[in-house]
Amino acid sequence: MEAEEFIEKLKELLGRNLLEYHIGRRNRVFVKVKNGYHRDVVSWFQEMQAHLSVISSVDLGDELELVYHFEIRPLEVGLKTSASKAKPHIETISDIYPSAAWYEREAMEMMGIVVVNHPDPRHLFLPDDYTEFPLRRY
Amino acid sequence: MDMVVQFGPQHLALAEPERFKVHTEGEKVVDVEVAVGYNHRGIEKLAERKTFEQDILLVERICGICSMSHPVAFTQAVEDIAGVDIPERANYLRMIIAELERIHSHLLWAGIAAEIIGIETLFMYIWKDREYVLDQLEIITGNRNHYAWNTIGGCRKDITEKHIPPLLTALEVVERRTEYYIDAFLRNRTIRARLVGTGILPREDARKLCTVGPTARASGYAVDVRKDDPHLAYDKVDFAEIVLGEGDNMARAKVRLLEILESVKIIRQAAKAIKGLPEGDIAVPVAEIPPGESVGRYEAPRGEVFHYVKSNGTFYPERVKVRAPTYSNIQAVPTMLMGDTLADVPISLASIDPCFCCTDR
Amino acid sequence: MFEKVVNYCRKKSPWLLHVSCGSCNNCDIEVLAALAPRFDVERFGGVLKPNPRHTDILVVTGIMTLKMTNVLKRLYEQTPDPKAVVAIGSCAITKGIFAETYASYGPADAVVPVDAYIPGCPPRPQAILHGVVTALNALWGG
Amino acid sequence: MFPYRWPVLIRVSAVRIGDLMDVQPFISVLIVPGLLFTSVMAFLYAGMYRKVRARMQNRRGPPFVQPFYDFIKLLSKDSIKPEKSGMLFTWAPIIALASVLIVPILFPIGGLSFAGDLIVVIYVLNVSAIMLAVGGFSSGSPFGAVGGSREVTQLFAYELPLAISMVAVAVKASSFSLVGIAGAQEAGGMFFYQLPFACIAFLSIIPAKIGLQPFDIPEAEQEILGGPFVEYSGYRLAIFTFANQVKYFVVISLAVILFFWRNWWQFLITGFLLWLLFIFVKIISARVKTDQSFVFFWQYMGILALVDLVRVVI
Repeated sequence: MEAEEFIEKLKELLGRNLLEYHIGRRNRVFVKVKNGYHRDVVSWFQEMQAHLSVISSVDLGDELELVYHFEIRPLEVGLKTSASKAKPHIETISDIYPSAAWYEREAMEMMGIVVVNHPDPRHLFLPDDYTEFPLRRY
Repeated sequence: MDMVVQFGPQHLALAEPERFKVHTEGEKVVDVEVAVGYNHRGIEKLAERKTFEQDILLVERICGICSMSHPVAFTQAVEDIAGVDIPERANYLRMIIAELERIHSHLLWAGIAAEIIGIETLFMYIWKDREYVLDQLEIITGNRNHYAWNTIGGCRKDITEKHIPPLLTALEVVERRTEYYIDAFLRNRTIRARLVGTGILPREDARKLCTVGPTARASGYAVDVRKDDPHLAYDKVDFAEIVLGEGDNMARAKVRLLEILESVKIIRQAAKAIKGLPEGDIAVPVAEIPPGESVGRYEAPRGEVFHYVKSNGTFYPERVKVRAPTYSNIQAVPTMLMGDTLADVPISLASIDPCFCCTDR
Repeated sequence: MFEKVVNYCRKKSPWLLHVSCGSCNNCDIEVLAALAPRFDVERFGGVLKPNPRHTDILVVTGIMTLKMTNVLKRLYEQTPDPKAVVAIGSCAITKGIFAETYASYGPADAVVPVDAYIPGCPPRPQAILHGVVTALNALWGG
Repeated sequence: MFPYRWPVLIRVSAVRIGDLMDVQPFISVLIVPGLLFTSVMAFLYAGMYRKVRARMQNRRGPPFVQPFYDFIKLLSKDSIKPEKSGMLFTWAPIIALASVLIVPILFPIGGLSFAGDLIVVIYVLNVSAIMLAVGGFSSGSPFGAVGGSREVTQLFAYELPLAISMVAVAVKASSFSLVGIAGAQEAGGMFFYQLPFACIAFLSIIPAKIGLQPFDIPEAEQEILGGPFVEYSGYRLAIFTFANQVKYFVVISLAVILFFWRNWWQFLITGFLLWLLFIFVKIISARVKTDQSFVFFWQYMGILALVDLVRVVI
């Protein structure tokens, strides 16, 4: 499935909520989705047996962004959602992809994103009494 | 008697600190709790404070025994952002060192696995033969590990004509010895008694938990970045992707040992191809890095290394996200250990070839 | 005279415990390579022991990460006297390339008293052996 | 060391090596097959073990006298007694050492001997194995407890074939004393070709009894950090390791006496050769699990020993 075809499918699925997309070299695709709609995109990926590589968290200044990296055989998709720094709530996808639980725990402790109804939101890498969020830049 | 046995942060079987709380009834494992974070050095924060050039050396020190995989993934991501195509010879150079590192890393794992199930002699033999590969790496790159081989836009050093003959003789020795070790692992009755049938990871779980590398390939889930997303010069050399189905410890051992033979084949083809290319043009100067983001992927000995780099136009990266193969393989450990006895726990843990310093960054 | 004999025996049979506190596992693998046939540490009587009760020399690698520091302190207290600590690799000596990280309490000597430093990233197995042997001579050589 | 008033009821048997008036029991207890000779042989066996193992792994390996250095060094270290551990924590190694040192006194090379000393040997060797388990349990650490329970299960595993093969030899030599068995072999030729199955059964038990691969499950260093030895340090650990090293020598020479006896100097040589064989077996085999060792001993070795016992009785 080529990049353009993948974007068309996403447009029908999401319509206006597909904020922006960008096709890079060596079929890397980055797609920005409004917060809350990323769960149905992820369940569509799951039907296509996509491989979840990692979830990275980025600090955009006034917003905190989560990038879900999937590998759908020829494509390397980066699904992005973001939430404001004041109320950084993003839905969990660990019920669809069990291995996402750890990546979300890391995003929570490093960037301060609150993942809603996460199975066990403890610290992963940092000791439990570590309070600030080291990866925040601004 | 229900007991909690803790394979603590400091354990002979684990070269690095990681804590596994194993709940057992008698000697049968009931539940496993994994605690990571003992090796967390805050590399992602450091990466944002160093320039791209310095980051290559920092990223190389995420993991000592796969110290070629992180720089390759990182530089590929940055080269994608900068829109630079590195010269043909640089691709081959990186691939030769990468495959040499895969050989010494798989040999390292085979030795430690033999040590854990009790055969110390096999550990000594394997690590003696691993020194041949390390000598070649030292002759070519100057250091046994931490080769400082990459720069953005190509390589820093070159493999000249006089490096090739000793490299090929060393490969002969390694190939002959690996066949002997494959024979030893498959035919020795006591090794079979310990490895066959323990630590089973079914294919469905391997796919659901998104495991990578030999751990996934041994369970039948064919994931190999060299084939799926060809980088470096892997599409110009032919090699077999080894996928087995049993998913137990012996299958993982077989996958790694057979991959050594594949790597030897790859290096031979690359060494032949390098003779044709002009010596010297190994790097393309990269003036500045435009704002953008990209993903660098590379098939490390343990699995897929994943680098997500985001740049903001300056000479410092905005965000560097690193995901090491053990980060996803370690989540498959509880399903592997369920039902095994306490004696199988260390060998099953070691069978995913854990590299905790990569996991914790 | 008796003291000389005991010190000689201590020098001749150093039992090692390898503690990795947040290293990039290159120094750990070089410590294991020192056991391999090419740089055999058993020539000097050295054996890698599983727990602190049986050991005399603590081989420490890595920057002291947040979680691993009190583990190292406990291991140090569990080791019976007379004992020695050898810090291996530039991470254990000066935190090396991870100097400005937030996740470390400082190099090895900020946590446990260190007797010998072996610089290098990674130090070669010969350097590790040389460091351990000189530490032995300095402590119990006489 | 030994109580001066040795119990008078022991019948002093005929002396093989020269007649040494009535000081002979002290010599045989303290020097010849007794304490001094055994400890020297134990250190030699252990040193040989480490040197040959290293040589087989093409390493240089430690000097021959390395176990002596380790012993003195361990004695000089301070010994930590965990507060959770019981009183037996200190006595377990001492009893283990004492029980193992009794066996060589009964050896036919000039040692004491009385009617039923084969039974004493079986009993005493078991005491030292149980003391290892007791040491593990009393150390208060979960690894020690697991090591202790493994030691006990392994004891049950290899006890059956051991007892049967010894009884087969005793019935063949029609005497329950080591001197009697040795005498029978000197007269009628070595037992190992007359009782081949019992010999195989006995030789296969030895790695389990000593704690060598493939059956050194109790002291599995990688899995349970040294099993029963996990909390021991200082002089207590020195005594325990010395007891283990003496057990190497004792069990090997017991095998030589029961099956390969001709005369006393051949006894020493065969002991070393047999020890080389076991070091080789240790080197090429991995450590099996408890249930696998149980199956191995009860099914295969038990039946072999039984076959020979039946053959001898009929």
